[in-house]
Amino acid sequence: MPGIVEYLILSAVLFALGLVGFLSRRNLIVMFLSTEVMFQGVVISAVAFAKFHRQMDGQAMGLFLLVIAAAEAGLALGMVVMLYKRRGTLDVDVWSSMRG
Amino acid sequence: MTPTTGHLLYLVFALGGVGVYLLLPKGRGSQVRAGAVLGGLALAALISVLATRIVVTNSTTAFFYVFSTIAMLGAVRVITHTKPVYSALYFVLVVISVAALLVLMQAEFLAIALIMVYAGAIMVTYLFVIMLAQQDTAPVCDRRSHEPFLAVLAGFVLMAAVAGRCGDLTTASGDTIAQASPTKATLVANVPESSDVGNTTAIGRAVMTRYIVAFEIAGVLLLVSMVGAIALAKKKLPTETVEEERTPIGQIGREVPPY
Amino acid sequence: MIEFLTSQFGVSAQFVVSVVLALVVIGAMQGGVAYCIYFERKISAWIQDRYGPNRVGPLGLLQPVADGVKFFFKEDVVPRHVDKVLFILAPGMIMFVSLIGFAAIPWGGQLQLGEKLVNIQVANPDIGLLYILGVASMGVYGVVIGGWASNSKYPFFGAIRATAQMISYEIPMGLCILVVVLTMGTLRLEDITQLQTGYWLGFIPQWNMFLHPLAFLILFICVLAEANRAPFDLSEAEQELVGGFHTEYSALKFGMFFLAEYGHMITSSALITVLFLGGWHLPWFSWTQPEATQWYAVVAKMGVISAKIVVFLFLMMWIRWTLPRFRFDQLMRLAWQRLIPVTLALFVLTVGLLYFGLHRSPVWALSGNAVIVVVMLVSAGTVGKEVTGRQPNLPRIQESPGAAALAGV
Amino acid sequence: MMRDEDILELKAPQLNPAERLFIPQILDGMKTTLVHLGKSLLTKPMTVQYPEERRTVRVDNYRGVHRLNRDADGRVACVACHMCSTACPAHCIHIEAAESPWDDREKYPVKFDIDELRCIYCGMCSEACPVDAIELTPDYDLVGRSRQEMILGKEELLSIFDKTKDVKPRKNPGITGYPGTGDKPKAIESSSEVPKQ
Repeated sequence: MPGIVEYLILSAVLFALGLVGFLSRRNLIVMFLSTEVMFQGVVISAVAFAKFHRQMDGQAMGLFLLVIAAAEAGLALGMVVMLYKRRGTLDVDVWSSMRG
Repeated sequence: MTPTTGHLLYLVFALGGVGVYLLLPKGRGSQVRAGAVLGGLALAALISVLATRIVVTNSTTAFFYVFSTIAMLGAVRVITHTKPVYSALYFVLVVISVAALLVLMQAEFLAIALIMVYAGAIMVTYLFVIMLAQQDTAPVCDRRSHEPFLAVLAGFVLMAAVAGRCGDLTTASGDTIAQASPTKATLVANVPESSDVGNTTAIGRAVMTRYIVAFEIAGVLLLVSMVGAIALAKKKLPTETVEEERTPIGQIGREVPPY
Repeated sequence: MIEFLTSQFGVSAQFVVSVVLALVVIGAMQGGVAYCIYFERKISAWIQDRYGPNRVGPLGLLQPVADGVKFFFKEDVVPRHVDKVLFILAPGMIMFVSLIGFAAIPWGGQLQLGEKLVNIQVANPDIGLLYILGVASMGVYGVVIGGWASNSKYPFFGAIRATAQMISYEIPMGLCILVVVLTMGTLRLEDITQLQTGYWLGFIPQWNMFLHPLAFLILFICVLAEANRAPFDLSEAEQELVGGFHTEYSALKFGMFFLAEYGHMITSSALITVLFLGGWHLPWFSWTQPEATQWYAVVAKMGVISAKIVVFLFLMMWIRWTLPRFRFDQLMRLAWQRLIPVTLALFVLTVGLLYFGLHRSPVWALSGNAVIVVVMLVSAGTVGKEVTGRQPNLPRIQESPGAAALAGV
Repeated sequence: MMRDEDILELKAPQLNPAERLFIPQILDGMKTTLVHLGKSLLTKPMTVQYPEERRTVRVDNYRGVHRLNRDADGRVACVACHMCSTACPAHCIHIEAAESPWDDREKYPVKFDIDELRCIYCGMCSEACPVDAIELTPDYDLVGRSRQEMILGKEELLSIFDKTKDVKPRKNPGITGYPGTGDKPKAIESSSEVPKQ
């Protein structure tokens, strides 16, 4: 039986991969996908804690994580569509000119 | 000092980091093959390191390895694929394997909720947007990454911190933290593992009693984000792109005399 | 034999029954799907005063075999411009999703095996209903990926339409199912079936259909939309989009899309049957009561649920050959401006009844439904735009300047 | 000149509340289709089961496959005058004429090909024929495995005559219907006797 350490390491790997993707990719949509990968890692660790502490708090947290992810995805995609309409590209570097 | 599991994990993560670095799109000169080999090695090493700890082997263990491998490979492809559509589909794969892992942890409700919300709704919306915004050739932002080395370094530092902590944990005799230090939460919302109360009922009770305020706030959050998204989508924005000069229709192609 | 397996290999009787049932159901479904196509053609022919397929075998009954052989041996064209991996993946995906939805359907109550009672169900998870919903929500991927990978105009339109349609109709569908879940208080489909086996006034079966007819109707509409059936088959619309998402497909891949549609129909019919028509329950027939656990009772129950599924399949085909297709804005307006408000009202009604403990009382539920229908009628008559008519966002028709401009040149 | 009062403005009729619900309309339509379904199950549909059943066609004016008539001696009745190929709007008749071996006519066709795929079955050829040698038969199931096969030659057209002469007797056999005694063909000389259609 895998213990909590295995689940935690898996969740950390997913989180780190999401982080790397978020930092390195330049496509807005892929960046948001990377944050979703990070969410998956967090869900795994929350549920793993719930299982090994034998209570439901972690699963409730997982549920709220889902809510946050859904809200974030809705807004983020709305913004991505808006940005794409303006500039015709999904490249984040195009938007770095906002720094002035 | 004898090498502990923690030290081994540092090595494994370093290897994996190099692999991911090589796999990240860097325009011309990406060493995809070398990256794939290194990443695969790191994965195999990670599994074998973890396997040394596992005492009881049963179907749960096997499923854990299968689905965690799929999840990690899928996540790597999400961040390294040059086509956003494939990234999104690989992410669906990650979601499904994570859901399977949740089932292994007896969190069936959350597993199905994950599939319904992520795979059923969020990713379909992502695909929708990706399709609307697709271009004929892969744009440069998909083919070149942004500071891949620093990004991988940041990821490695994170993993190293986790590995150090997990390395400590592995030296502890007990497998579960719960036995070592029961938290306050454990005492308050204690649900015995083998009860006749199903997972759905248990999570419902937790959400409706202990987390009722958070639950309501989550509902409000969803409502707000829905309103925000509609407001964003409704707004008509002037496009800044310059219309490219079009050849008048009559000048395209060859003049064809009437029949 | 089951005793042998359980004693020798340590597997539970439920496991053996599940495996056998999975094989039987998938096999039966393949055949059923093939004959669905036959009956679709027959029914369309009868409605149009024709004979339908009658050449292959007696009454054309071997037509599905001939079709299958044709699908196998036709040339499998993969156009050069497609995204190969996804193009090949899409039909498999849609087929897979349409097949695995079966696992949670209770086919025949419980069976007495020696000392134990086993469920005639591949799996009876705590979350059976959610499992089916989750699988159904994955169904859109095959369509979307197929349409996108074809890299061609019409399939792409089909895919875009399919996404918007599926996401929109999942909301009223989920709300209708929630109404049932609130009334029954469980997500296990077997329990939902067993809870519907009583009688009101001693003779009306306690099927949810008589408790929430509006939810039943709306769920049926949403199921039509989810299965891409006429009048909601906008993603394949032959007349506008050639074949929609499967325009570029041929031979076996096209056949898989075709079979998946019927598989989806069968699963959805089974779901509606379990939720609203009492599953395997037939009133006053002692073999189909939950207490009957003999093997012949199980067979009778399977027959009853199959008959109910067939009724729904016939209804779907009948509707397909009667009603014309919606326009896309009508489709969207129907979902967002009509079905979602109504189902939300139903949901609130059910929650209210649940609060007062009246959720199983047909008088209260039916009068609540009646109030909602009246409000819907009044609001449809006074406010809001009708579902039909000209699209409101189109520009006003103006006299074409074309002729004058040409004359000026 | 169009006046303003001539213009009728049509407005789409408004739906009443029941119609906006669509349910009565839908039920109405479904009743119609159900009635048709029941009718086809109880009675025999009108469909003609083609290879076993055949439509009854009017023999005298149905325009099917062509035939080339024979005269009373069994010779081809055609005199290779090219009238039919001239009249043919689809240019599907090809005739090669040669000097007749018989003394009752000057020419006869050594080759008489009709491209049945090109033909539009208008019947102009038989209208044009001065000796009523080419006619359209009531045969409508003409099939072939290749385009070449669908170009019927003289022998095929004559054999079609042999097959169909009982169903549809030859029109005006008197025109070229002499016994082969070497008599001058009267009918050709007095072509005004040929009934005009």
